[in-house]
Amino acid sequence: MKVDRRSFLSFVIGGAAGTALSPLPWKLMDDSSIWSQMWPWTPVPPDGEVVYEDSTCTLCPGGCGISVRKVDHRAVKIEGKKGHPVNDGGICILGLSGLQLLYGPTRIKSPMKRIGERGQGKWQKISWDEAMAILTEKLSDIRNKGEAHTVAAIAGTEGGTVPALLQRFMTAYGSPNFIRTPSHQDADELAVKTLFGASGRTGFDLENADYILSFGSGIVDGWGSPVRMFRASSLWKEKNVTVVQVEPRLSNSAAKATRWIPVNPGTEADLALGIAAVMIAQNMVDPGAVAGAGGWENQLLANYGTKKVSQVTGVDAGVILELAKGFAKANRPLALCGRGKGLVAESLRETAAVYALNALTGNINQEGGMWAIPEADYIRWPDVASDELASAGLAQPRLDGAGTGRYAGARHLLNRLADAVNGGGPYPLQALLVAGANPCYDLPDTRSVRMALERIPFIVSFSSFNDETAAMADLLLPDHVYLERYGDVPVGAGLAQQVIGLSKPVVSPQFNTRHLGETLIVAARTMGGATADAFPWDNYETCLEETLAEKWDALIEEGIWVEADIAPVADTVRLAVTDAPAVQAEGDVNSFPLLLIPYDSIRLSSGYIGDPPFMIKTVSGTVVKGKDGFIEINPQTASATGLSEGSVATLTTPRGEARVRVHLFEGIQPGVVAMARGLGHTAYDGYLAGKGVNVNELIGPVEDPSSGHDAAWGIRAKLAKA
Amino acid sequence: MKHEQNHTTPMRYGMAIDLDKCTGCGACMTACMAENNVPFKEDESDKLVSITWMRIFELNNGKAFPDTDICYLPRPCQHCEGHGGHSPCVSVCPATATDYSQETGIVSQIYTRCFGCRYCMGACPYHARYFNWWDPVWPDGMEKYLSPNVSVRMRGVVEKCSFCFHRYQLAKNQVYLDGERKVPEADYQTACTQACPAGAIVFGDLNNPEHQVHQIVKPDSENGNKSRNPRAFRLLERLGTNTKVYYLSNREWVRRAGDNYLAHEKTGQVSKPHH
Amino acid sequence: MDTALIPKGVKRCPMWQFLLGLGIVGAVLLWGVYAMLLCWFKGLNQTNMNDYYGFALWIWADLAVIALGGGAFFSGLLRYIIGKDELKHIINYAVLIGFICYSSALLILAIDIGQPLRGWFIFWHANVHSMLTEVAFCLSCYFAVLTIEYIPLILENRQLDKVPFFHNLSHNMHEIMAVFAATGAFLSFFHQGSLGGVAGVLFGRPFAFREGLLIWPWTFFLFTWSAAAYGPCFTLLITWITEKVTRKKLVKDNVIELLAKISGWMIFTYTIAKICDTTRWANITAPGLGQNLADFYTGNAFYGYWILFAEIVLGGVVPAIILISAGLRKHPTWRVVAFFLGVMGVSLNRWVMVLQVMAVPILPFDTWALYYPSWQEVATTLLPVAYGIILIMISYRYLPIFPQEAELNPIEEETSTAVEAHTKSAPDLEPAKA
Amino acid sequence: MSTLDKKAKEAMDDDTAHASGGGDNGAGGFIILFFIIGFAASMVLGWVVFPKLLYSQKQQPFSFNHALHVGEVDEGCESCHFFREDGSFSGIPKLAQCTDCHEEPMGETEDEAIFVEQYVAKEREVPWFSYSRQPDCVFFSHAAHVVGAKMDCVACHGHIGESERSRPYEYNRLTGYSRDIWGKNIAGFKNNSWDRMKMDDCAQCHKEAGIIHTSSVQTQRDACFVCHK
Repeated sequence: MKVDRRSFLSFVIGGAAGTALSPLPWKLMDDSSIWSQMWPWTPVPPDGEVVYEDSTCTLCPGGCGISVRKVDHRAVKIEGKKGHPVNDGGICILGLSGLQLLYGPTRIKSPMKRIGERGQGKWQKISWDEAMAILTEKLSDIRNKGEAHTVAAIAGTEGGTVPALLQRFMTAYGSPNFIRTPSHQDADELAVKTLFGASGRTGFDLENADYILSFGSGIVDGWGSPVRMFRASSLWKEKNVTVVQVEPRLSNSAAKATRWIPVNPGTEADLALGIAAVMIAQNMVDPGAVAGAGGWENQLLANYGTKKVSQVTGVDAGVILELAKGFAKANRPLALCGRGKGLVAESLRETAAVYALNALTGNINQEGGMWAIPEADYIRWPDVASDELASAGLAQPRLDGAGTGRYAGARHLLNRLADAVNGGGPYPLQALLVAGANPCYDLPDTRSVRMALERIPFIVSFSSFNDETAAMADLLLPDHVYLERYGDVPVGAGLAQQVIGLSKPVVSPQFNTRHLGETLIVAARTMGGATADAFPWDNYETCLEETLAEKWDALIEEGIWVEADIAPVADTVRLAVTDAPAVQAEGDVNSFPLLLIPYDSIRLSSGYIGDPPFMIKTVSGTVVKGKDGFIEINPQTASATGLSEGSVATLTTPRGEARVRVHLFEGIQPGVVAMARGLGHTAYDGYLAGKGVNVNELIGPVEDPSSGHDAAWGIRAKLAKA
Repeated sequence: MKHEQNHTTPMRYGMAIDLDKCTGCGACMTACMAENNVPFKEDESDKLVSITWMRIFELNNGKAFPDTDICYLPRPCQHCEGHGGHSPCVSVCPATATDYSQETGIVSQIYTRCFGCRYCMGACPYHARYFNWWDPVWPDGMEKYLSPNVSVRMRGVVEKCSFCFHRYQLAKNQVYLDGERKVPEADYQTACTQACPAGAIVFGDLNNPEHQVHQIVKPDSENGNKSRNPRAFRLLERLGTNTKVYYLSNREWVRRAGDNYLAHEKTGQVSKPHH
Repeated sequence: MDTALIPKGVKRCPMWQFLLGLGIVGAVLLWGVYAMLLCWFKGLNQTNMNDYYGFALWIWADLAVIALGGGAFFSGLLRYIIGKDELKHIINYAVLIGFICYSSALLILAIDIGQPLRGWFIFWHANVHSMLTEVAFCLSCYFAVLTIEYIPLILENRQLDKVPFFHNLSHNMHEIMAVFAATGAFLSFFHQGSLGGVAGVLFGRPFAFREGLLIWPWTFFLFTWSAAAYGPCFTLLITWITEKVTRKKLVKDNVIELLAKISGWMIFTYTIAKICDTTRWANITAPGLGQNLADFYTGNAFYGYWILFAEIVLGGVVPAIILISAGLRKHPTWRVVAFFLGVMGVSLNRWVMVLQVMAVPILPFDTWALYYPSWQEVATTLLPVAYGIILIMISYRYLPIFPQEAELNPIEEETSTAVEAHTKSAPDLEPAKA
Repeated sequence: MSTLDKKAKEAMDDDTAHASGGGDNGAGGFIILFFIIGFAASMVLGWVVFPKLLYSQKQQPFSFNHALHVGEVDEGCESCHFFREDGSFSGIPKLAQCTDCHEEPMGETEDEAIFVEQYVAKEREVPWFSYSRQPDCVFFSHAAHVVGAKMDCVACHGHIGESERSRPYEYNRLTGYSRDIWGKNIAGFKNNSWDRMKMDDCAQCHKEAGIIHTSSVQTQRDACFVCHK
């Protein structure tokens, strides 16, 4: 049989016919489409039983209640907790992104020690035992040399048992250098102390106020407890409450306000005092408030005449009168201060001026007014019994100078640390512990901060994340993130009640991390002696339970504890302090004709927490494009510099220089350049690092003459086409 | 076997978004991304290739300093009804990968049916439809937070806001178990509505007078579902898209920015659409 | 080397020249194939398309080649149905060009969709309301028709023709070609129209949207009309280019002029219709939706009124006048200028109806979205061009595409065999008599 | 004239010869034979070999005796496959449910031993292969069918409750689907309602049960989102 061409052809045709009549081509066609519908590399989330677990968010000081949706053991979504007194079901963009922090690539997954050069990013995973040994040996060495005071600790906050344990550790160890990250809280505490003569903080009954005068407070940009502020803002809309926003830039808060008063940057205090002067001059003040403040009144009338204030602030005299009348005539007026999110303290002059406005209306400790209340005081541990080494160390002056001399009013001056370490301080630092803070990114003039850290021989970071400061550390002892641990969350943030929330472990720890409270207890006990004695608890949970005492059960049950009925720290305000000079922007007007001001955006996390991928995704293309960060300038400023939308420019300040792109915005004063905070990270992950410019690299601290707090609201700058 | 839905009036799920309350905080966008397994890339600054079912536009009044005003406008899928359910996008889809449900008024998108021709994207004047130009990739470990209620979309298909339809499906489960007839208003709320800290979004059945959204919008069924609320407007109402997302504002310039007007035309008073 | 395959009575370039040409064009083809594979395996992120530009260069290329390939159906209609017999001398080439255009369109579509493995859903899960469904069905059917029309031409290859089965098949297919021509014309009417409908039905896009007749927007008819009008222009332009490249006269002037004249009148009428349509749209449709003409042509860096002028005047009025007026039409240069302008005009029209539609902002607070293609898009768009050139090269070399070629280019040093072949093959090319 | 030309001429001559000779020399027969061989081979390939290649088998971690369990419990299937409080369906029981009874081995079968040693003792969930797992794009509401429409489990799952051993899990290598979804029969024929669980089967049952909706404007059937997510 000869298989010739035609036989072969016939075979092929037969085969084709047979194939067509078999399921092969059709099933393959169908299956390949089904394959494309379920590509093995496209994840399929496993199904399971859904449960909700409540906790408290600690990503910002706001203290919102959260409800975490879990599918079996996975946390899949964070939602606001309904009925919670702070946020009642609402939630902010950062709170929503929490799971990206929990499961994200920025986590430090295990204790590690540095093996390469500092900042090189070479680490070796070590066991917790080894890590604790390194820590305690190093600290014991320093202490045994009688140099306990040369160890400093930087904490993001002071509230709650964990920072308290750190503070206690420092005390028992023998160092006065527990330093809190600066914020508006510094100014607020100082103002309360100055005006009311007692320690405490302010609380604002925003929901019952009917006229809001905000001096740059980012009401909907993250000031205070953000979700509560959003809710208040909507409530004001419903009740037709007048909201006046005083700010050089049309921020979101300004846009939401009934009225936006563009003011020359840094002159908010002058405007506040100018308004106060009008109120006094026109006899629109609460008589009780000014009793015995005659000297202050006269000083005010003499120095803050409307015309002069108008000149300084750039606000029309007529507008100042209008504001004064509107504010004074309202039933329950309320004035707020603390720029943007309140990340930087403003000067005492400014805080006091705004609080004085409140006092003038007689709204102190009244419904819809400003309250001066004590911090929740539930951490009542026995005093630390200092041994000799500790007493010697504690007798040393603080490195940042807070609490003594010209800085007598200040409690923490982290802004002064860099200078102190770089040569200006009384002694060098041998070790630095950092918890819940990222000074290498957050502090103004980050370059000098970094330089200071380079001089410190031993740096320990307790951060859960690969942040800029962790990158400078020698030892990483990663803390759990809030969704993996217990923690008490005392909420300040402008709330007029005392509120304590409870964070609970929603999921089991994802990595080889350890609760910071636990780490501190273990460290203290390992070091033995008086240090160990100060930490009588077996573990952190016991400590927390004992500390919260009767509140513990309520917190476990409800997740929150509220004390609404609190006695104010004082009822009378001592009106004083106007003679301090205004805080000026650093730099020479001739070389730097423009003013650079940072601005806060709720979509850009600007504290210790870096923007998670969800959030950075929502950031407008006119704030970040690719790796480029933008500045906002008025088209007028732009045309004077020959710049147009999107063009690249070099922004120079006395502290640094950056390549930026230009976004033209009519909502900003000519001559002012605004840059968003929260960008320009060098650490974290590829979703955040390298995008935009860190404004702190361009701005340096400016000390408030009354307190030493960094009160820089901006810096002089110049802009050139690149 | 008969089906109970046959005897109930069809629902028209819709939204009212108060732009005077909206602060542009982005919580709705993020809640949506978290709820619906929306992927992200390293660089999302090019908004033309950034999947955001809910996107916030920034509007401005075009005036110079200091008379400038801005307004944020959250834009989910508008779930157009068009004329009789022929919304701009569904009628053009060649493979019936998207349809309009008369029962809920929701425009679906079936990712496994879609083969990525993108005609619907061209048809949608709101740019509410997004294409998966890339494979969705989560950094190692982060896929743990993905929700099983919403399918992860593969590369090469179009996706968009579904009014969190899976929440309706889940709520219906409960309704079956409880032996009720309709999903209660509170049991079916979209993720953005739930998250909005300003309470700017109200979601519900526009046909149901008991629902808050109906009370706010007061839709005029005689007049193409135009709102009777003088504060309300819809985006590009003149095109006849008959959307179910209503916006509210006291500011005339904002309401005017919601549609195209010839210079002489008054805001809100426009000729009827041509079809 | 391949002389046995070359049609009798004609002269072809030496093999090396042919291969060199193939090599050069083949390189472009391979570049395109590489880009195509990138798009398939890595996804459409290889393009510069985005969520505002869901349709871009590829869809334009699709629409353009289908419009230009319209020469096949319209010439077929004229030749077989209307009975313009002279056109038989160019119909082969028209069919070949049509075949190339349509196969290219299908290939581009296969690259353009995000899920090529599910492409068949368009047939299996068809949505009858969608213009694209109509396009897919008619396009595929018409491509089948073009294939059927092209097959007899292949079978006329000297060697294939020797196989009696093929010879008879070819002969029989010629017999019924009128049926296919009619089917093709019918299908073309619909898919050309549907392609117009693709833009016209977009009632969310005032720039594209048109009212119309029953379910069909005016663009439906304009697209069909313009394809019929400009398709022959393209056939004639390619014929002219082929003549220039081969340095031979391939089709007699009377044939060219006839088709040119018909095309001219079609363009003329189309342009009038287009002007009416544009006027109505600019004055009634768009303003009814709150938009001015200026909204569509100002405020961006690229799309200005010039594009309207270029499309309607340069690409419509001018070629129409040239081709209508006998004097200009008979002038070889003017004629080619008209072909060129016509091809440009219809391509521009398709560009406008795809890319400008995407570019124009609709939301009052939105901005123009401009786009430029990535190299992968350009390469994959050039891929069918290269493929078309190769197919023309091969077809021209081995198939008797131009019935008048031998007559117009007698081979001087004829051998006796050649003469024999010539005389024998000439009648063979007359299907009607064969 | 080239060689090629000559060959072609020969071929043509051949053709003529065959044509004139008809089927006498048997060539036509061969042609048909080859056609049949090709046809038959491809049919075998398509109908027999292909399904074998397409589907793969996996054994369950151990065999489960449904019949035995149904006998032991009070509420039939729902004893173990129940609705959760939120209306969702629990599906295959979790280990915790099993250990309510199986803390210690019950009975002496090898499977029981595997279960207790490998899973109960180690607190590992049993990695069952689900025969009827729908793909991820499907939202299937057990509540709507079992509670709403009062359907029987058997309608979709067949008589699995009577099975004494777990049959091997068969899945499609290309798609990863369980074979039960596309159906046992490669041609797609089915005799029982539970033989296949594709979308068309859902649609068919909906149609037969008279619950055809016309809620989808485009398809005049149930809206896509009824069953898709």
